[in-house]
Amino acid sequence: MAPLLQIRNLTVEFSTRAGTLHAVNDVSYALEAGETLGIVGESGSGKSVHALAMVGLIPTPPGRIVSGEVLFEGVDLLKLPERELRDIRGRKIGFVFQDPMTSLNPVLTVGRQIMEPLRRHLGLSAAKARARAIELLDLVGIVDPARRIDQFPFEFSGGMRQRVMIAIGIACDPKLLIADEATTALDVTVQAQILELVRDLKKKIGTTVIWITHDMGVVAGLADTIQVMYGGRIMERGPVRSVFKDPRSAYTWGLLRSLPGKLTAADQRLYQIPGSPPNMIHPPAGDPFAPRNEFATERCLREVPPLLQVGAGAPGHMAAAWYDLPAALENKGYA
Amino acid sequence: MIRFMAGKLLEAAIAIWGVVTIVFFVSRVLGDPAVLLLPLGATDAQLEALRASLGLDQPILVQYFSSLGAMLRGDFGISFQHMRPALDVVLERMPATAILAFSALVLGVLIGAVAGTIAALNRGKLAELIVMSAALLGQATPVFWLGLMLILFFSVQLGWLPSAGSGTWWHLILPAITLAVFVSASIARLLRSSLLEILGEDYVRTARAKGLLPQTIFTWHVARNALIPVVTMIGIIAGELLGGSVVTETVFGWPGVGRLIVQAIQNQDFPVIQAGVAVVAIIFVFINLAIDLLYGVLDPRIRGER
Amino acid sequence: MSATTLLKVSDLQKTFGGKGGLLGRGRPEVRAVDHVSFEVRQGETLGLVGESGSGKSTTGRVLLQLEHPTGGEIEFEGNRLTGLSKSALKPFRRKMQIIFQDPYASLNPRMTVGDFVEEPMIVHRLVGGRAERRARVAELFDLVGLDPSFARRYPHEFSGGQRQRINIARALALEPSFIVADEPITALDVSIQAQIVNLFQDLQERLGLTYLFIAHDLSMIRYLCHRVAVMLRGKIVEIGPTEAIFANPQHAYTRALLSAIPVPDPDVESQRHAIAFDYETQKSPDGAEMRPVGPDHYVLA
Amino acid sequence: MGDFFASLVKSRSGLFGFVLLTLLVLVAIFAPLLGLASPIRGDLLARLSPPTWTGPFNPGPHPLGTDEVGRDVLSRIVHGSRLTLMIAATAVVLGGVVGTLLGIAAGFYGGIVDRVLMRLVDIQLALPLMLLALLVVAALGPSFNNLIIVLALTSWIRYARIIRGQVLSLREREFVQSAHAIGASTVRIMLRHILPNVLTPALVVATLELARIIIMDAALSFLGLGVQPPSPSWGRMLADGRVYISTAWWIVTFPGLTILLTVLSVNLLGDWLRDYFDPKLRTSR
Amino acid sequence: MMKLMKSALAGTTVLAGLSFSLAASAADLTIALSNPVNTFDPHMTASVGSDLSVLSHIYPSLILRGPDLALQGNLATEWTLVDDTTWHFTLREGATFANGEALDAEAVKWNLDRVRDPELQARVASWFSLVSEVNVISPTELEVKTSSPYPAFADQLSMFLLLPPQWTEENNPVTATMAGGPYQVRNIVPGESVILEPNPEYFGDPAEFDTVTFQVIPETGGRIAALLAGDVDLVTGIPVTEVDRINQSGNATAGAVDSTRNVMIKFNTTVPPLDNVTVRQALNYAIDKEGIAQALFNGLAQPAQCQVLSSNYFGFNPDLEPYPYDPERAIQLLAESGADLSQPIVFDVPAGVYLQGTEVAQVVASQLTDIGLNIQITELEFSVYMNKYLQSRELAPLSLLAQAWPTIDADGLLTLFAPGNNYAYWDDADFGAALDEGRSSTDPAVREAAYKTATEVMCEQAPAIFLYTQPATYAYSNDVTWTPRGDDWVRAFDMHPAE
Repeated sequence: MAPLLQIRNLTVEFSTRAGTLHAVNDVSYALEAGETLGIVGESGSGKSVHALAMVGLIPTPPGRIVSGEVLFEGVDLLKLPERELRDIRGRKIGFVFQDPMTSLNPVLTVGRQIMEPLRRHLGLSAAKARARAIELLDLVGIVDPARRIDQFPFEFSGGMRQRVMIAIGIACDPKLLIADEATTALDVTVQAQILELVRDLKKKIGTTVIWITHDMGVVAGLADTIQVMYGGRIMERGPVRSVFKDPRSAYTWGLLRSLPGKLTAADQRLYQIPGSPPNMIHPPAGDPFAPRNEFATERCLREVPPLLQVGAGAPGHMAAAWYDLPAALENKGYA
Repeated sequence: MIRFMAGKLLEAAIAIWGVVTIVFFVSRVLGDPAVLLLPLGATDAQLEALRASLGLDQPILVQYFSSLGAMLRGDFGISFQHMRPALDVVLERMPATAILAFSALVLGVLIGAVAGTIAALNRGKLAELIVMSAALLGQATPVFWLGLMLILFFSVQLGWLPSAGSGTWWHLILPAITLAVFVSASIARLLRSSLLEILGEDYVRTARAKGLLPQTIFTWHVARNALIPVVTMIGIIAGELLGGSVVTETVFGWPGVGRLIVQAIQNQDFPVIQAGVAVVAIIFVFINLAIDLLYGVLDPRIRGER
Repeated sequence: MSATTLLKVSDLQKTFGGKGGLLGRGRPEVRAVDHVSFEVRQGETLGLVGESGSGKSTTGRVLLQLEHPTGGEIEFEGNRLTGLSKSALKPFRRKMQIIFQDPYASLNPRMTVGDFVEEPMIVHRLVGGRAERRARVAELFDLVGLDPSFARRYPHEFSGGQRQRINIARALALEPSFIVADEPITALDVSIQAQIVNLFQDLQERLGLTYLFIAHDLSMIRYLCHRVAVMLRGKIVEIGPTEAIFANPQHAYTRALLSAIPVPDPDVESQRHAIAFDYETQKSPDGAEMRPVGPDHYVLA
Repeated sequence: MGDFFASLVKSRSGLFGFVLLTLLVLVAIFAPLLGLASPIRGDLLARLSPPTWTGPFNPGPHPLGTDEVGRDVLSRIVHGSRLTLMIAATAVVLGGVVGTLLGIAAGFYGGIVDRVLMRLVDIQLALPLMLLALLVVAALGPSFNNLIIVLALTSWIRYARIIRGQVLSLREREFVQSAHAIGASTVRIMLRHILPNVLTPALVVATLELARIIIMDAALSFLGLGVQPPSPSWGRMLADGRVYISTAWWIVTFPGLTILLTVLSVNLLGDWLRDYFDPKLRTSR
Repeated sequence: MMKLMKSALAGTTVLAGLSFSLAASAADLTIALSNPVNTFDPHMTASVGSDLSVLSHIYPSLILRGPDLALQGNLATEWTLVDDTTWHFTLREGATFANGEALDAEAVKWNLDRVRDPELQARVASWFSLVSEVNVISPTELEVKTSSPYPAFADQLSMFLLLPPQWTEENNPVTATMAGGPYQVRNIVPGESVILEPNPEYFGDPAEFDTVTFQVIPETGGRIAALLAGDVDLVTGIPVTEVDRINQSGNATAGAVDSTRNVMIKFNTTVPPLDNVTVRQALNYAIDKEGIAQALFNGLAQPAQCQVLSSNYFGFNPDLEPYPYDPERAIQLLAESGADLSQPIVFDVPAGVYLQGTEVAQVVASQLTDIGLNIQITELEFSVYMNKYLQSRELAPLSLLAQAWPTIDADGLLTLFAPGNNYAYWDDADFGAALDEGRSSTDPAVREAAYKTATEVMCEQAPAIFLYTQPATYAYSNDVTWTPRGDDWVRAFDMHPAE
């Protein structure tokens, strides 16, 4: 069976005053139906941009899709006219964005905002859409939905707003739900509740999910597959357990290692990745992480490594590295 | 809500008091109307007698407080020039001003809204350049020049429209267009930048991610929010049109309050200056009060804060 | 660890809004800091955690007199700070500094970073001449791991991590003994956070600094802090040694907070169940007081 | 600075405005060296001569014709640029300084200072600008200085409102808090931290105000309250020439075009400046 | 509050009357005014160009001044000077106001008493301050006594309009009208227009137009455009350059006649350097009056003959010659004068009041600069100027001023220069003596001789630069005929529909 989503060689650029910003470089991956993909990366890694680009949500100009294919249910979204793309957005692909404060229209009731895709895509009558919206609010755990449906976003707390965003995202039972930093702006306790809700919903409605975040911990509990991005490229990708236990990209390893674990004693220093994230207007020539990578080889600085299956790893565990991380770690004396 | 309104009314009262006070003292510096009211050759004794009869021989503070008290009762005194209550003189000119201001505002806002929308939705394209250049031209054209050109073209050359006066609806067209050009230019520029700002908001992206139709997005998510600063602007423009269309009124012989006040300034007709400016200020303040309330309709957040 | 008290806070209160003047809009009163008492000991790092709106940042600001407390007292090295005039406060400003969350908003975009770091020395007429001050700026840059030649540049040329280093350099310019770090790593890229945390620790070791480290999640706190105070709706609900808090959380909210931390380990995560906390049903009763539950460990009950 | 010009060159309209305005300023500065006829003294016999190039009848060397007292229109426009730009610039600076300082004070101190300022703004808004200008000119008497005062008076609130808003948000910005934390004096905070950061928005307002004030000068001249004759300002030329609009079109057309071009260029530059400084349009890092 | 509502309602009804119709027919006349009618009480305004012109259609006067500037009877059929201080008037029989109220000697007396009543503070009271007694002899005969000889009394009466006494007691003449003249009010749009229709009860010749509209168009360009567009039939006060253009248009006739308004640069002789007669003479030599009249006014202005009177005034001195244009002489005189000329000399110019005034001022300033003076023009509001002139008494050394005396009699204009007069800013005993002599008699020959002396002194002593007589410019459409006149009256009953 063909994957639900297949991305091939997606490259996205932005024109800025300082020059061309290479946001996404030659990204390819596939997503099976029912899978939950966690994409991890820091700001500027291209994780959000590529997701927005594939359904035509980046502003053009200044954005520009240079090349690539995005096959969704076998259809190349990048070749679809905007009119047809509109029928997919919100219907087959739902979105949840980072900041529920700014992502909801402040002057419309939340009910109206949930009902909009229902009426547009499913052609529901106002009454039916309303009934469904109340159901959805209930589903995402909002108490007293029949009353709250007529309230405005400012009358909701941050966590409640994000629940509303999720209700909008899943309103039309999409095949794919893309959540872009959906819990970043929330408090940890609220984040935990939202994550719980998403896990719950996945069980109930079985949607395929792309969960974009910068927090390794969030992905650990939620995703089947993790994909680590850096400098507009995929650095590593694979089943969650395999990647966490046996990272093959120095970046993934560094990230995991720099987090304060249970074992790090207070008198010990955290591992720190040296340097700063790359300037994507003038990206490094080879592996984007190479300048900060203590294990980098000559080749890393010159040539972009391909994303390849890791020899000894689990099936589907791939990394882009010219170096062999386990060996390098041993050499450098890291346990 | 009641508290909010009470606060707003108090602010309005302060604004009106400030306007009246400033105008009172500034106009008293102008000089003495007696020399203008009497014919050539009047003697000093005659001038003195007239001054006394107008109450201008009193110390200025006495005049101020007595006229302030009278104003509170709606009495602005008898016009020196018109010989009847200044308020009457002003109010009978008000409809002409109101109808001109209203027409210009409606016309200007309509044109400006269309132009600003076209410009914002065609960012970087020829259409934006044309619309925005036109708006700039509109703002860069002195009103009297535009008015005279319109008269020369439509009245003298073509003979289509009357050149002066306010007798019929036809008379309204040219002065309304003259004022509307400036209004629409301001509105177009503001709306464009406001729209561009809103177009970059996250919730517009959300709306697009929902697959909504462009017209739905524009109407409910973009325009609705972009309107808020435009409404403020309309309030300010309404104020300017009410008292500030002096030049247009002069060119077209339109019998508005603006020109009445200018003439009152020229003739040092203090009661009319006072009444005219107070009426304009009161209307302005109330328009803006209405706009504050309209905000609540447009923006539920503000409603929530009250 | 020395047990000398550096800073003592008693019954601190800060409320916002509430009073409606003649023309002021009456807004409901918000008790951002609600009768809070704690102390910070010489050389330690005290962690202050809580969700947004819990009053933790306000507490930090009030400590530095950036906001005037509504009530209560603050004693620094035995001196009362509350109620002091701006000029009387100035000597204490040298000893207490603050580092903010947002590395973009915390630098003046119209000042070279060198000038920015130098400014406190000018304000306090610390180092004699301009050349000396410049030399000190270079030293500070070195200290926080920045190339001193960057001093002539403007903030927009720096990345988030570098900016936070600049902020630290500025805070250190006055050789303070106490630093409030208000979520200093929250806005940084993940790969940078460890750099800054390490820097904090290095500086503490080298300069004997005392920190109040404000954060909204507990993961870094555990690593960095000697003691932790948990804030909820303006009140401290639990305070104690880090290990005691983590090993034996007493307050329901602390437990919820601990359970909510995402752990970068799929095995742990898949087992985990976040403990829910509902303020309305689980809030502390009105007359609640801090009660000891272990050595140096108190909980609001 | 390099980035500034690079970006300016890229924006065609911004560059157009910049070049045109620079040219105007240069013309204004070097006006006396251009060897033109006197802008003040006219040749009565050559009164209302049409521009040289419009026909064979024009005897004098008047490329843009002469005005109602026989003065060279080109020379008056060129010399008028000095007065016009000087008036506009002075009024813009005066209004800008006052408005900016008041805006800073209101935004920084808040409370009663802010409320007083906002009420002042209300009062000024409720008082139609033209009438205020008229009253003040009539009361103070017309002079170059008073004209500038009036124009500045109509201008300050635009700065004050915008700057106040800026300061309200700046005040909460962390570098300002940080300045408090090091014990910097209020004056220092305002001058070193607040002021430099509101100069940009003030500059943007200033460009728009410059254009507005040039137009306002024309309107005041129309009501007989502009620059004192025989000194030329564009607005004054336009207003004085309006009676001849159909018999001697060149008297109004050329100063009118000059105003148009100036306002256009200032506006284009202002729009570009706004875009240039708009953080949303700027790429971070 | 009630009043407020009522006024607002009145305004709305005016608006409701707006309609999309442009009526114009041959028998409809529209006259452009530059200022609106402010009050309808003829005793409360001295403004001939707007208020009194309009009101003269509604209210009769004893005497009218015809387009030839000669006096003619209206209600009075005859008037004689019985002795130096007694006037006798014979009135028409059976004249009435539209409400039937009698227009007889009683009514005239009532009007003269009303205007002199100090309670009323009538604005035109000063015209009649010499009137001491008004006696009704019979309904058609009236006698007026003056406290001293008042030769211009008949002329002054031509500006005195008569209200219906009884109606006035019951109504407010400020806003309401009751016709006694050829027309009555049909409609008033405040600040914009007054529309009149014939008064069927008028005692004189019946009105020739079905409607007469006085339309206010303040802007000169607008007035000309309105004429060319056919919206109005008569405009006055247009710049001379427009005269040819309008004539060429074929739709209208334009031209100019000498007005009664004489333009001068008035000196404040109480301040240096103008307290020096040599300087004053030098300034008169420095100005090219002929050149200004030719170049700025296309020859339509008459250069002044070294006096403030124009030839249409009684007392005009035809023997005086203007100071020739001789800048050399002027420079020489300035040098001889010994005056300190180092300070700038302020030159006040009332804005927008006089025909092409700003232009004239600039030329004058330029020519004075040519003889080495430092002239600083200040344009100011007329009201501000008048306050400097009469209230604060700080008249600038030079000011552009044009004065006219409605009775077209030397006495009026010259008295404004009399010693002790608050308008004078000049003190010359010989001049004063000559004026006193003129005023002491009603004998034209005696008066003429006195004014000859006075104007000679004035020319010699030069309290002003005598410039020119302002042309009264006009243009009227081909639909009407009109006899141009030099004073400010604009009256429909001077006009006729064209054949």
